[in-house]
Formats: sequence, C-alpha cells, structure tokens
Amino acid sequence: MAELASGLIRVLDEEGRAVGLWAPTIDAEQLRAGLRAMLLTRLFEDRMFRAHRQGKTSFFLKSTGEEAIGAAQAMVMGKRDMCFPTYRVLSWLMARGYPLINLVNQIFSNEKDPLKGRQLPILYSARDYGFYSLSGNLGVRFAQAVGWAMASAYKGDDSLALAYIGEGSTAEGDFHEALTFASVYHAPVILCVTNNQWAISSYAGIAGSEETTFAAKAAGYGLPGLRVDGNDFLAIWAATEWAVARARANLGATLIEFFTYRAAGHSTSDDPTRYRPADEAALWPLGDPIQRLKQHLIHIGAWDEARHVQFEAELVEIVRAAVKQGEAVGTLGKSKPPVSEMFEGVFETPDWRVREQRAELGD
Amino acid sequence: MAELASGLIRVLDEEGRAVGLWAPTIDAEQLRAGLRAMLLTRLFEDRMFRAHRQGKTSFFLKSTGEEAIGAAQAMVMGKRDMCFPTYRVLSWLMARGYPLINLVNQIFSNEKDPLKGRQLPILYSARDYGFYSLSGNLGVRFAQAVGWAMASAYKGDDSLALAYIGEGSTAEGDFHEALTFASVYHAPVILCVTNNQWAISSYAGIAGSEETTFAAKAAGYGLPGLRVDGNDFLAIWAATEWAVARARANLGATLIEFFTYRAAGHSTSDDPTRYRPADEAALWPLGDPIQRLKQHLIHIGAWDEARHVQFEAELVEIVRAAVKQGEAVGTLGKSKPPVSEMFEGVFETPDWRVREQRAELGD
Amino acid sequence: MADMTMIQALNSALDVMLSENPDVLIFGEDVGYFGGVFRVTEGLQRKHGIKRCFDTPISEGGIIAAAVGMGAYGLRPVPEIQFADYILPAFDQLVSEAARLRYRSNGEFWAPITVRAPYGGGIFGGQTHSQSPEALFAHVTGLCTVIPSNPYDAKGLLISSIESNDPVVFLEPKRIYNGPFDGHHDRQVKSWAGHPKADVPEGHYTVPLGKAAVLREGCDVTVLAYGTMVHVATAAIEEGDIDAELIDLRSIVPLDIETITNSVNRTGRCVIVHEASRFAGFGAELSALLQERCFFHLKSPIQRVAGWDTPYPHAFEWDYFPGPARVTKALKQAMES
Amino acid sequence: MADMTMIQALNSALDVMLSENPDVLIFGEDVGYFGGVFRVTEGLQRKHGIKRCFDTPISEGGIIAAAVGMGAYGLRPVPEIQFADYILPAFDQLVSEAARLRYRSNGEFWAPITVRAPYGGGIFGGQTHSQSPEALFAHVTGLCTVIPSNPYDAKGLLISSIESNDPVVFLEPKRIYNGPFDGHHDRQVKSWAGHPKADVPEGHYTVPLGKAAVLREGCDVTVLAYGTMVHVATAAIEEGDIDAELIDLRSIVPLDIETITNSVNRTGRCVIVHEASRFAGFGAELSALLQERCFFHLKSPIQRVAGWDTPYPHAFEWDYFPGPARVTKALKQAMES
Ligand SMILES: Cc1ncc(C[n+]2csc(CCOP(=O)(O)OP(=O)(O)O)c2C)c(N)n1
Ligand SMILES: Cc1ncc(C[n+]2csc(CCOP(=O)(O)OP(=O)(O)O)c2C)c(N)n1
Ligand SMILES: [Mg+2]
Ligand SMILES: [Mg+2]
Repeated sequence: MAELASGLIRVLDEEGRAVGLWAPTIDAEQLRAGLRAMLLTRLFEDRMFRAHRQGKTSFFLKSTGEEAIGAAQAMVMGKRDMCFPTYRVLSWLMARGYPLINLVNQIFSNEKDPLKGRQLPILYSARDYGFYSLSGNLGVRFAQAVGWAMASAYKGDDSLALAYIGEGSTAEGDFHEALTFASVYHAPVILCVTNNQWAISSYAGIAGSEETTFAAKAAGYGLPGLRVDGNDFLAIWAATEWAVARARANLGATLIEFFTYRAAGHSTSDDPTRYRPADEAALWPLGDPIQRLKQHLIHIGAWDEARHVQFEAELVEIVRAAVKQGEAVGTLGKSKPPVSEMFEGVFETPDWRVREQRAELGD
Repeated sequence: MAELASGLIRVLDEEGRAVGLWAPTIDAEQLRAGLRAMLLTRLFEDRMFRAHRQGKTSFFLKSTGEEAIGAAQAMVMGKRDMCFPTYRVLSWLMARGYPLINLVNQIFSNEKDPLKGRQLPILYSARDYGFYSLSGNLGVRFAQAVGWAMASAYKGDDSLALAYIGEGSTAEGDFHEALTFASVYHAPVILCVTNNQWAISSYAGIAGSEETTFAAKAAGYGLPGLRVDGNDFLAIWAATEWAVARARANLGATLIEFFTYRAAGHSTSDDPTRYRPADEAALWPLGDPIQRLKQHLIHIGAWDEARHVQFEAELVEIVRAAVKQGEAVGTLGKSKPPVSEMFEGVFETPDWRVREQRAELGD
Repeated sequence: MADMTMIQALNSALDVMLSENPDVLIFGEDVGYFGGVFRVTEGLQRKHGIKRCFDTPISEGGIIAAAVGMGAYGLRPVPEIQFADYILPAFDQLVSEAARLRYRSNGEFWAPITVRAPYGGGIFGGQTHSQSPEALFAHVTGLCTVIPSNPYDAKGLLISSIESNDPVVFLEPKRIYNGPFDGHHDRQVKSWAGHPKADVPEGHYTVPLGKAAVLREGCDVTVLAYGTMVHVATAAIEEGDIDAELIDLRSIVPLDIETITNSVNRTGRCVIVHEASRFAGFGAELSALLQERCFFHLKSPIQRVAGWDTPYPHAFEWDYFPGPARVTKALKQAMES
Repeated sequence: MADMTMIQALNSALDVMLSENPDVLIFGEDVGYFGGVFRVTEGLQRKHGIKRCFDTPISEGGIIAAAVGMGAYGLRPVPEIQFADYILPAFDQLVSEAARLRYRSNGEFWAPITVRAPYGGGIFGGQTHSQSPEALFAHVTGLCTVIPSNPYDAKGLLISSIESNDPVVFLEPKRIYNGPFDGHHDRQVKSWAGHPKADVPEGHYTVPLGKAAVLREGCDVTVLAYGTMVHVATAAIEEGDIDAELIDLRSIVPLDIETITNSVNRTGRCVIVHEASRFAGFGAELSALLQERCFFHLKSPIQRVAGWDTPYPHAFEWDYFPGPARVTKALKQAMES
C-alpha cells in the first residue's frame, strides 16, 4: 500500500502503449470523448484568456496541462455523484457536456450569466452536472464534500462525493479536518490533491513536498493513498475506478495525489517568468496529457493525424461560435443582469434591509 | 522508523526493571526528584478537587495517571526551553519547583492570584518556569509553539519549544498547521500528543485512533513519530532526550504520542460513570506511573517503603500548608484582586474606553 | 403537562424534529451517547439511534463543514458547538460558505443548517466559556442569529430555525438553561417551575423568526434586550418606578424593525441591554437604526448597557456582568432631560 | 525625493523596519521571492535575506499562529494575509489568542504582531477579493485596527503598528494602492504622482495610532471616513456646496473619540462613510457613540453611507460600491431639517 503512495501509478508509456497492472479497459469511443473534453478545455481556455486581454472579462485562469484529471474523473464518476471542484478542473464540465454558452456568459458577467453576475468569472456552479458551487477561498469545500458523502450514506443513496484541492492548499486546516472526518465516519468520498507543483509563485515544497508525497498523508488517517501520473488519462481513470469501487463497497475514502504540472501562469493576474524558468513547462517530463492520449488512440488504431486536425478545427469552431453568441449578449460592463439580482438570494426571502436598500438604490 | 510509531516504547517492565534499548541513565537523585514532582501533583490535585467540592474554587481538573509526562519532560528540557502546555500537565510546574502558593492563589482567584483573577482556575501562566499561557480553547497553541521555535532558530538561540495536545484535540486544524510548519521550516520543536484515550465522554476512536496511531501521523509530514508508554517515567525521559538531541542538532521536529489513561473524570463538571465502566481505571494495564517509578527506585535500591511513607507524609504537609496559606488570603468570592485589574492589560496602555468604563463602574 | 426547563424545551424541540423529519441530524462534541455537556441532547441517541444523533471529532471547522455539505445535499443538520466561544475555529465555514452558498450559486445550493451553541456569562466560566459573539454574526450577510430567553420561545424558535432554509446561529443563554436569572447573583437561584413561559407543549409548534415579543407595555422608555438580559431588564424595571416597555428581540437577524421603531417613536427614549462588550456590539446597530428612524421623537440619548470592553474576567464576574443596577442607572439617565 | 505610491510607501516602511530592527520578520503567501501578489514586499527578500522575508504555506491559521508564537518569544512579526477575505481561517488565532494573550497571562506574554492585509472593493474582485471586515475586528477587545488612506500615512502608520506592543490588524485599501480613487469609475485612473500625501520621506517616521486627521475643516456637517472612502467623500464634498468637515479616522481602534466628538458637537450633523455592508458595520458604533455624546447638539439624524447588506457582487461593483452620488445624497439629507 505504501508503495502506491510513494511511487507513481502510470499506464501510458512513452510510445502511448497502455502497460502494467493498472491498465484499464476503455473503449475507443470513451477515449475519444475524453480527448474531446480535454482539447475543448484547452481551446476554450486559450480563447477566453485572449478575451481577458481584450477586456471582455475581469478575470480568467487556465488549467493547461491538467485537463486529463477532470475529464477522466467526470467520465468514471456517476451522474449522481457530486464533485467539489477547484477553479482548475473545467475539463470536468466539458466532459459532462455543460453548455459552453453558460460558461461564456458567466465569464462575461453578462445579462445571461447563470450566476446572475454575483460571482467572479470561472467560479461556476452547475448542480445538474455534478459540479458544486465554487468560490475564491481555498480549502474550505474539501471537508464539505465529506459531509455530502456522509449525507449520501445516511440516506442509503449510493452516490459518492469527490473533492479536489491544490497541493498548496493542503496546508489549510480544512485538509486535515476533511481527512479526519472521512476516516472516522468511513465516508464514501474520493479526496484528490492536484499537485501541479506550483501555488502561484510557491513551489510545492512550501506545502511539504520535499519531506514526503501528498498521497503519503493518507496513511496518517488509516486511508489508502494513491500517487498517480496526472497527465496520464488512463492512469487517472484506473485509479478513480479503484477508489469508486472501494467507496461503493462501503470501504470508505481514498486520497489520490495527481502529480501534474501547471503549464500556464496562475491566472490572468500572474506572470510566471518572475519566479520560474520560462522554459520549465517545455522541459516538463511527464508530457502533455492531450498529446499522450492522442498518441495512445493512434497507437490502438482508433485515431490518426488527419482526423485530429479536422477534429480540432471543429472544436475551434464550436468555441468561436459560443464566444460570438456570448459577445452578442454582451461582455463585462457592456451587459449585466438586472440590478435587482444583486439583492436576491441573500436569504430565501429578502428581509426588510434588502428591500429598503433596493428601494434606496432606486431599483 | 515506522515501527517506533506503531509499537510502544517501554523501559520499565512489570518488576520495575529498566530494560531494552531505550533504557536511559538517570541518577537516583533525579529519579527521586521525578517521583516527588509526580506525587506532589497527585496529592495537590486531590486536595484541590476537594476544595472545589467545598466551594472554594469555581473549577478544577486532575491529571491523575498522567503525572509522569510533564514531570519527566520538565526535567529533560532545558530551563530556557518553552513548554506550550495543556491543562493536564501540572507535573511540569511541580518538577520545575513552581511555588504551590501561586497555584493555590490562582485556583482560589483571590487577591494574590498571579493572574489577577482574569483567568479560569488552572489556566496558569509561568514564563520563568518555561510554561506558556494556558487558555480554555483547545489546539490553538500547538502551532504557536512552532512559531516560538522558528523564532529561537532565527535568533541562533539554542532553546527549544515543546507543545502538548490531547488526542481528542488532534482533530482540530491547528494540529495539521503545526506539523506542516514544523516540517517545512525544520523547526526545533517537540510536538506531543497526550493520548489518555478520552476526550470528555468520547473515546480516542473519535479522533481516529481505530484507524492508526497518533504517532503514525508524523510520517505524513516526513517527521519521526514515537509512540511511548506515557506511564513509564523512564521511557518518556528517553524519548524526550532523543527528540531534544535531534532538535538541538538542527534536524528538526519530532512528534511523540504518549499512550496513557485519564484515570479521573474530565473535570469537576464531569461524571465519567455516565459514559465508561466505573472500574475501567482500575483495570488499566499500563499501571500507575507513580507506583511504577517507585517500584523501579526500590528495585535499584534507591528507595524503600518506609521512606516512601514518610516522604508522602511530608508532601501532604507541604500541600496542606500551601492551601492553608491560600485560604488565609481567601477563596473564591471571599477575596479577589482589586477591580481595577479587570481593566488592566487589555492593551499595553489603557485606551479611553477602558478608562471611561472604569470610572463608570466607580472604581 | 409539567413545566419544562430551557434544556428540556430544547431537547423536546430536537426530539420533535428528529421524529417528524428524517432529514434532521444532530451531532457535535459529546452530544451522542453522553447527551451533551449541558444535557440538551440527552436521550436522543438512545431514542433515535446513533445515525441521527452522534459524536464528532473535536474540530469545529470540520463539524460546520460537514453540516454545510449535508445541508447542500438536502439534509437539515443541527450541529452543536459546545460553547459559543469555540465557534471561532469554524468562523470561516459559517461566513464564507454557509452564509454565501445560496447567493453565489444563484440558488443551486444552500445550507439549511442550525448551529446551536450555549453562550453568555454569569456562570463563572471565565474568558472562554462566557462570551457573547452575536455581533460578529449579525454583520455577516446571509446568516440568521436567534437568541431565546425562555423555554417556550426556545423550543418554538429552535423548530423554526431547523425548518428555515437559511443558515441559523442559535445562541442559547446558558445561564438561564435551568432557571431564569435576573442578575441578583446574591439571591437564591430560581427554577423555571411555575414560570409562565415554562409551560411548553409536548408537540410541534413554532415561534416565528424576526418577531420580537413585547413583554411589558409602557410609555416612558423602551428597553431592548435578548437572552439572559431580558430577565435582568425585567428585574430592573419591576424594582423601579419607570413605566418601561420591554421588548425581547428573540432574533437579531432577522430583526423586527417595525416593533422596535414603533415603540421608540412612542416612548421617545430607549435603553439597549446586552452582555457582549459594548464597542461595536449589536447594541451599536440598534442604537444607529433607532436614531436614524426615530430621531425627531427622541427625547434623550439612546443608552447602551453592556459588558465592558475587556475580555471576560473570571473573578470579576459580577463587576463585568451588566446587572440590574446598571440597567436601572441607564433607565434613570434615559429619563433625565 | 520622488513621490511614492501606497505600495512603495508600505514597502519602504517594511524596508526601514527590517533595516533598523533585527526582530522584525516578514512572511506570508508569495511574499518572499515573488514580492507579494500586490508587490508590497518586492525586493525585501533580496535585500534582507530569506530569513527576514519568506514564503509560507497556504495556511492563514498557521501563519498567525506562528506569528503569535514568534511575538511571544520576543520578535515583531509582520505577517501578510494575501486578501483580508482570507483572514477568517485565522480568526480564532487573532481573537482568542493574539488579542487575549497579554490580559490572560497578566503581561507575561503578549503578541506584538502586525497583520497586513489588502482589503476593500472597487477592483472587480468579486465576493472574496473585495470585502471590508473591519467591524469584526473592532468588536474584539485587545485588537487594534488601522486603515491608511494615502502613502504618507500608510508608511507612518505601518511603522507605528510594527513598533506597537499590541496586536494590530493593518488593512490596506487595495483600490488606492497605485493611485487615489474618488469613486468616479468612469473617469480616467489617477496616479499618486503629485498628490501632496505621496511625498514620503525615505527614512523612519511615525504617524501615531489613534489620531484622526482633519482633512478639511467645515461648519455644516462632519464626514467620517477611512481608507478609499476618504477620497470618495472628498470628491462628493468638492462637487457640492456644503461646507463639510472631513475626518480621516486612520485607526478605528484606537479611535480618536475626542476629535470626532468635538467636530460633531460643532457641526451638529454627521455622515459616516464606509465600504463594508451597513448592518452592524463599524458605522453603527460611530453613530451610537456620537448620538450618545453629541445628542443635544445634533440637528439631524446621523447618516450612514455603506455597502448594501448583500455579499459583494461581482458584476454590480458600481451599484454596490458607495460612490460620490450616495455620499452627496447623504450630505443633502443631513442638511435637511
Ligand atoms: C484561503 C485562501 N488563502 C489564500 C488565497 C489566495 N490564493 C489564490 S490561489 C492560491 C494558490 C493556490 O495554490 P494550489 O492550492 O496549489 O492550487 P493551484 O492554483 O496550483 O491549482 C492562493 C494562495 C485564497 N484564494 N484563499
Ligand atoms: C476549541 C475547543 N473546542 C471544544 C472545547 C471543549 N472541550 C474542553 S476539554 C475537551 C476534551 C479534550 O479532550 P483531549 O484533547 O483528549 O484532552 P484531555 O481532556 O483528554 O486531556 C473539549 C471538547 C474547547 N475547550 N475548545
Ligand atoms: Mg498547485
Ligand atoms: Mg484525551
């Protein structure tokens, strides 16, 4: 067991072959769906990042290099399971087929923003897609996932909870509280650390990665810890299937560390060359998860370069269309939900303060 | 290493012999001093517990069965090291020779209370005795000890910090924060979990003891974890010496779990028979730490029953004298510091609010 | 039907809700087998089972985080924090999460949780077993804060809180758990037996959140209080000869602005009483609101009677605690000019 | 000597203190090599070394706990919390420990720490990068809360805070880090260059805590503000024809009660302006204090201009943010009757 927490679970080798004990059986259709979710995420994020430069949104952030994690897990997890995301798992929503236009409208904070302009761009909420409400504060939702899983178990419902936390954020007390509750109550939850090795400007060492792995922390709670190549779609898939089987069998929680690399800057407010070599991303050994899955698909004869080129062109078009549609509604400042929305939803029914202030604002 | 965290480090065997690799060399004088601190703690606490029944104080709490921990560590640690205590390590102060009368006056909240009546009984503060300010809230000071140690290291001062936390309180986020900082900054601190198996009415399992040991949590931070018989004065001594040597050599922190048993109720507000068998304490296998050290002293020919009886009589007298002296000053409600003390120490110099309110109260 | 203490009334409310609604769960430190350090959950685990009422690790942050997750799932968790002083490790979960979930997710998720916690002084509990943190919660948009002053209200308000779809911090004045306390600490301890508000129905009933109770009508001055201070104010009024109108707020968020404004417009004078330290305490908001709304009716400055701006000092319990004498003094000051 | 922005002034204060006092340590998330997400600590690690200015794990509770321990040891830690919104995980350390240590230990230990945190809105930061939590700290006995409004004060107040032996929460209005902002978001962005208060001495100097600054004398109405709102109030006053006296509180604890009371006794009217949501905000305490002390001089109700009682809403930045128009409206209301 300790081996699994200190080593690195990999399935895809350099040639794109699926090798070793962990190799899952996934049909080509699913693999292509995974590739699509990852590529769509990459293209969408690049497009919106440019939109930010053009002043169409106040904030944006990319998950470049980490797209395999959310994509594979969204496909392995059941439709009724709930994911407690970080801001860096857009590929989950892509794999679940969340409408691009909803993302665009939320990012533009326009009139059609599904969150009514109340939340910072990319802090989505999509209950029907198994995606819990995001917010800017780190860590706090990790232990909420355990509560959700406890509730599911209490109701005899077989749905699971899955939560993500960045390696940097594991230093918050919330991390320990989540693992303690998950362990003590044998909650059906999968707790994932996305170790992309950077926390804004701080290397993972600031959270203790030089002392041991993040997966190794599981043992201190009597839980299994798996350390997985986070750029390996198949390895993520297999590890998640393992944790799901364990949870569904009421054996309890699993901690999974996804070892990956934050290829882009932290966000639109960040310039990574200030604190790390400009070519570090290029030199990253575990490779690009999209390239690796593509290579595998080609290797098993389920894909080829020509199809990929056409495929990518199609996705670019889909993204462009969605962005155009969102721009037609309006971008930041050009369009927004009615001001009344500022006062809605504070409580289930507005109290006199909100009613008076709404009148005071002359709305 | 893992062995040390999952097993149990013991030195004293059933016959009171010091056996095994961990057997420390302690001269008889020190052993007798340790016995004195432990026995004095036991007698003092029993006496003050009765004082509470007589309404002489608002609150009291005993450390029965855990006296070896603070006593041995207070003797091993240097005079300039700082202990961040829990409310259950009075034996530290006894071993350091803290005046009994100060304890009594604080417990009676009388005019001579060294803390000026501002703090609940037993929440002592004794800087000159290496005893950090206690308070009622659990956990929070565990990570402060790491800060103290970081400061000491920064100043090139070789003094160390030592902190205690109850096994139940390890579930607080503070525990994780302390271990994370201790690990990342290689702080010269000794972090101790006193696992007395109970947290008021909750068995240690509520904090995860059924999943693994508390010492085992150290590995998740790349720190050594020692699991020690907390009723074995010599084992505590040896483990502490090990951790001190490691810290002074700048090798960093150590987590020590002291496996012991809370023989008394949680406090004067508690009746343990409501939640555990009345005879559980009597059946506790690791024995009474005082008896075990006494037996060892006798075994090495440095003690005998006659001396012990006389010794105990002397200590009873010392306690009675101190309590009498405190009663002469006054007990709860009969005597208290001047009301002006209520307004002092909020800030270094009182601001207008405190000055006005003091006048308003007519003081 | 026998009278109930506040503890029995709270226990009854929890019992009723556990019986009527399978989505109600009760948990916290020592609340299960033991029944809670103040016995509020006594017998509930035995009657409803360990899945409905259970112990938690000592981790207030974890307790509230779990409650928020359960609430978002669809349950109605009723976590207990052993002392209100120990809510602070969970403050971020309450403020940044429980209170904001509905708003930020546009109603996709919300946290219908009721966080019970004994609070307040008068028990020689010292600094960390006596504090009154209500002002910290009142400033947080999205949180309700409820404070009962008697057994009848305690049960009805607790049931309303549990049935509310908004997060509620339910503060229980521990000094009056077993009997009313009017601040005369030197007099004999009273029990709830025989008190009109101790006559508590067995079954389900509610006392609405946001409705203050006018406990005594009067025309000279309006006295606003909640929790233990309701009894202290009552004593001060009865011992004096000022015809005061006494209002028990019962919940500070939502606040019954109408009742208090109407009263002060009528009396033209107001005394606000709470245990918490004065500076930036909830009394400040009440005072500010009333001078904004009743300015032209005010005959004298609105008075605040509160704890001093010091930590809660153990040995000075009765110098710190705002007893009847301080309320009487404020009433007189309000009547001057 | 060139003008400084608020960021440069704060950086200079830290630089001066690091140079003069070996017991000063600076740490926080991304403050070391990177120099902080707002660049306030830029260059300090390079100049003073990694032992004086270093990165920490993402653990606000751990950061403040470590600071308290270091402070108790004898150092003067100056931890940074990346955004004031993220102080909440450390709220218990600040309230139950830093603020209470001196009192409960009768002066054996104390926590001379200065917790820096950017706060406030006006930057489209959304809910968790825009909040103004000062009222939560103001209610805590034993904590000081300081809020500068310009580069000169920022440096002088920060040095005073670091040299203070009491724990200080030092809130930096991030909207005016790089230039004053008067709330006219549709106008061109201003820089600090040329601003009288941007003329900042290189070396050591202090601005005392607890002394408000009267920025403009006037006899019609007193306007109380701090942080970014000082500039918004200035604009509103300049654009109107009301002879207002503008007071920048600079620190809310300790509060300069004398200056504000004298002013309101003179003008008889008062408008309080802050960004934080209104209910139980710090404006409530100011309003309560002034009606208690100036009641018989008041000609009209004390007005509060504040953020609405909703979470900070991203797209509605300028509907939520209390700009000049709302201040002007309040000034007019204060003058009526
Ligand atoms: C409680 C809290 N503290 C600090 C921040 C500021 N912050 C935003 S992102 C970030 C770095 C997070 O790093 P990591 O957890 O590794 O996630 P990643 O960005 O690498 O996905 C920090 C410090 C925050 N948002 N919330
Ligand atoms: C933050 C906090 N939460 C809860 C409490 C209430 N409380 C006091 S002692 C105690 C049990 C502590 O158990 P443990 O940590 O094992 O220490 P022990 O009493 O066994 O020495 C609890 C829950 C508290 N004092 N502080
Ligand atoms: Mg990261
Ligand atoms: Mg214990």
